Amino acid sequence: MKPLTRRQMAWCAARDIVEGWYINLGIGMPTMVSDYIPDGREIIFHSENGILGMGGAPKPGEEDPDLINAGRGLTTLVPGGSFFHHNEAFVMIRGGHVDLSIMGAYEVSAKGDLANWTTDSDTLAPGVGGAMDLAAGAKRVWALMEHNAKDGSPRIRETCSLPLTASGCVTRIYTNMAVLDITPDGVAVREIVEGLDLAGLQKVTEPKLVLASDWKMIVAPEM
Amino acid sequence: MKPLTRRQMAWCAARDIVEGWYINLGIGMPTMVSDYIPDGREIIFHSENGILGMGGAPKPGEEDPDLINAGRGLTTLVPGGSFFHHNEAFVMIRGGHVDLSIMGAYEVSAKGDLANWTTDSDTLAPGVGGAMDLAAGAKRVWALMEHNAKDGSPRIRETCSLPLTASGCVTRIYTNMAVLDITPDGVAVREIVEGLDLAGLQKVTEPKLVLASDWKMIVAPEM
Amino acid sequence: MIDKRVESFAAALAGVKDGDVILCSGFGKAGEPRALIDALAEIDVRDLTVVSNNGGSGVNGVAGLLKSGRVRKLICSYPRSGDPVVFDQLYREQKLELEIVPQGTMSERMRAAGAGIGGFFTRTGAGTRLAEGKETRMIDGQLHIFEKPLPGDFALIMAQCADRWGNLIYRKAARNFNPVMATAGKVTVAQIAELVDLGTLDPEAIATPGIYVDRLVVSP
Amino acid sequence: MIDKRVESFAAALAGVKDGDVILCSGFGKAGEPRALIDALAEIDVRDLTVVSNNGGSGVNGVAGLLKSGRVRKLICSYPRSGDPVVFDQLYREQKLELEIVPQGTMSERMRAAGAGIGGFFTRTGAGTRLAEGKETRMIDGQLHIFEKPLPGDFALIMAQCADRWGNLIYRKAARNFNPVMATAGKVTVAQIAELVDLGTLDPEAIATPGIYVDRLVVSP
Repeated sequence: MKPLTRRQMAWCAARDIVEGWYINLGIGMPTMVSDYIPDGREIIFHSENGILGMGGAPKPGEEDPDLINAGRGLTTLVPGGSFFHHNEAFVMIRGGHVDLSIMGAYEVSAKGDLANWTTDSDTLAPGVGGAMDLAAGAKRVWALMEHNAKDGSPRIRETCSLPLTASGCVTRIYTNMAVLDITPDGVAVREIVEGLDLAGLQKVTEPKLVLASDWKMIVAPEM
Repeated sequence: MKPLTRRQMAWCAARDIVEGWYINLGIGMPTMVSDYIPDGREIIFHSENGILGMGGAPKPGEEDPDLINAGRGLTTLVPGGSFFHHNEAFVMIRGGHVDLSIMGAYEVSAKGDLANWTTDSDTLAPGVGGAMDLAAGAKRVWALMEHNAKDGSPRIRETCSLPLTASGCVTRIYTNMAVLDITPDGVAVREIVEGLDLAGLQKVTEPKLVLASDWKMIVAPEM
Repeated sequence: MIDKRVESFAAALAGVKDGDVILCSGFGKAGEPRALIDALAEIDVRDLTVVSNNGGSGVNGVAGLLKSGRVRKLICSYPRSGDPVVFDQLYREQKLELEIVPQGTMSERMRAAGAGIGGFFTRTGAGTRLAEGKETRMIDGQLHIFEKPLPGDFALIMAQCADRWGNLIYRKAARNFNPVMATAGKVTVAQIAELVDLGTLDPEAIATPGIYVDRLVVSP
Repeated sequence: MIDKRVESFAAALAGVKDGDVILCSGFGKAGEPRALIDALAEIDVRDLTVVSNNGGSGVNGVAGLLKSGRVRKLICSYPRSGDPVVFDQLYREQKLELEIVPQGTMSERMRAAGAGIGGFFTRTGAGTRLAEGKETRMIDGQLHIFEKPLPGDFALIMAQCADRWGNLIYRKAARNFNPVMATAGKVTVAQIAELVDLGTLDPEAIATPGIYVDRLVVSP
């Protein structure tokens, strides 16, 4: 079994985004999703600091310190984009206007509870940013994360052991081993990497998995 | 005793407006106040349909159906004016940013309660418009009204007999007989028309009046 | 390609059903999506609730919609404005339920719906007849009342310019209720005077970003 | 003649006193009123509460203000951003009280303060550690928590252009918290890059009408 690379995970999520969706990408791995939107599929990226229609990184010489994304990285605006204030950006999030939030996660529970803001692991102060607003407000939340923690313990848990970001918000999880849906009937495996079977995946996943009737093998390009 | 005309009442209120105030004028007699702002005193007029810096009526040929005031009358914008949406207009009102609201009134109580939205007198449906927002939200509320009802009964009452617009909001009343302040010590007469004395004014006013130490006679130009 | 334009008023209003709450923008005639409202009056639905600042004037627009008999309830701040012949008759004959809401509270309730707010406390209306039956709370020594969000199944709005993403620019005081209603409609339909190419609207001056807008119909 | 310009940072900050709540705008360096914040760090006041999205980076701006020892409490959504050397040290030494607020709730609480809202219910944070001790309510089957307004004694903001009435225009994503903080400050002070003649700003594109702005100080 060869787990997916981080870029392949982002590619998987990008592939499933529907044209016309307004999307907010979390800092870190989720940001990579924007690199893999299939050509010709129009998607509008939202940034909580007041941008709709965020584009890619600026060309050298075109950097503008007033045009940054939620991670303080330099960005651009595409034709059709708009600027507005922070409160309006969060009306879009909290009011359910953002179609999809893709966030990293420490843990996701079988019921879709999300824990992604603090590990309580050190003496540094935690920060929540817009994570709780996105988790509670976006129309749908996808988690993008390694299937297991560094010590091998499962990150898809019966219940989260870490402090919650929001309850029951995650509907889909993209990991380096599988794509899973949170359903009323349990955690359903939609896709699985080549060379891994349900039993193998179950071993590294706490809640009972079910196989979606239309499950398939992940076929991702090398990257 | 010669009571003030409606224009003279508006003149009295206009005279007392401080430069730099943001002001909302109610429909009807209060609108006339804008005609009498002393020359050179810069005042900014607010309209609850989304205008700051409202000017006077447009010149013939310059009417614009998209530039109307809260009474649906054609208006203009002065340099420095701005357009915004209805909710923002009411953030200004409800958030205490509008310095002064001048409204007509049916009754004002000794405590500054205002009744100006319905008389319950006929079978027509009442309408409140922005009156309750202005009464509860503006930094100060001045009432502009005839001192007595048509049947001669007082409109400045111990307690209002008509349904309230808001409690304790009015701080000053301009009538055709006097200018009065609502104070913790009672209703104080600041100004009084020529030929009327405190006893005379008291006869047509329900709450006990007190004379302000710096009271004076109203000297208004003929109009 | 994202293209929110629809070709007809029927398509613009597809999905309106009995009992829906319809937010109708406009303050007087400024910013009123007249053609959309007139088209709604032609659709065979009933028991609508209309949210509009007024009860209409004359016999078209909101007045025409009321006259069509499709409206069970009107939520507004000031029902009688201009020439309220239709409203007055329906009200007198008790054929129309009426909820009077202070103008700012009406706007704020729609904003709450659009912003995911479950309800809020306001001083406006506290201690008045319009607060009867409402939860009250003393906050910082001042009486407040609790107000609930006011979402619409449809929001019918009017803008001057749009691009195919639904970014909107208004004209002067015709902006009024349009931006807030745009956020509060489950389906937001904008009647627009002009469609312009994507990228031609000033990104700093777009008053309603397209995220709030579902359908555009051109009505010059 | 209305003229909100003041000639110095000292005049811009006149009246700041011990215990004041200071709203400091900016997201990263964009839209941060750096010169105003630096000037505040020079004023002899103490026990300030600072509301800012972050705890500052490096040693200037909000970081410099924290380092000055004038701040008792920081309210923010994400304290550690960029290079949080000052914040980290103060936090480790327990010399700074910290209140973490979700970014949207922080913004909405300031809007509530500016809009005269006594408090509101939101789903954000419900059922989490950040909701501990907060009033809860089930609304339409979803758990909400009650949040209070967050007003500032002073709001320090930054804009690109202003006229003497205090009408403001921002630049791109430097708009961020500026408009909402402008509404929430008892005294709102704008550091501006450029002052333009009254009447030259597009009335349709003014992002913060001057009614919210008390003082302007030019810092090119």
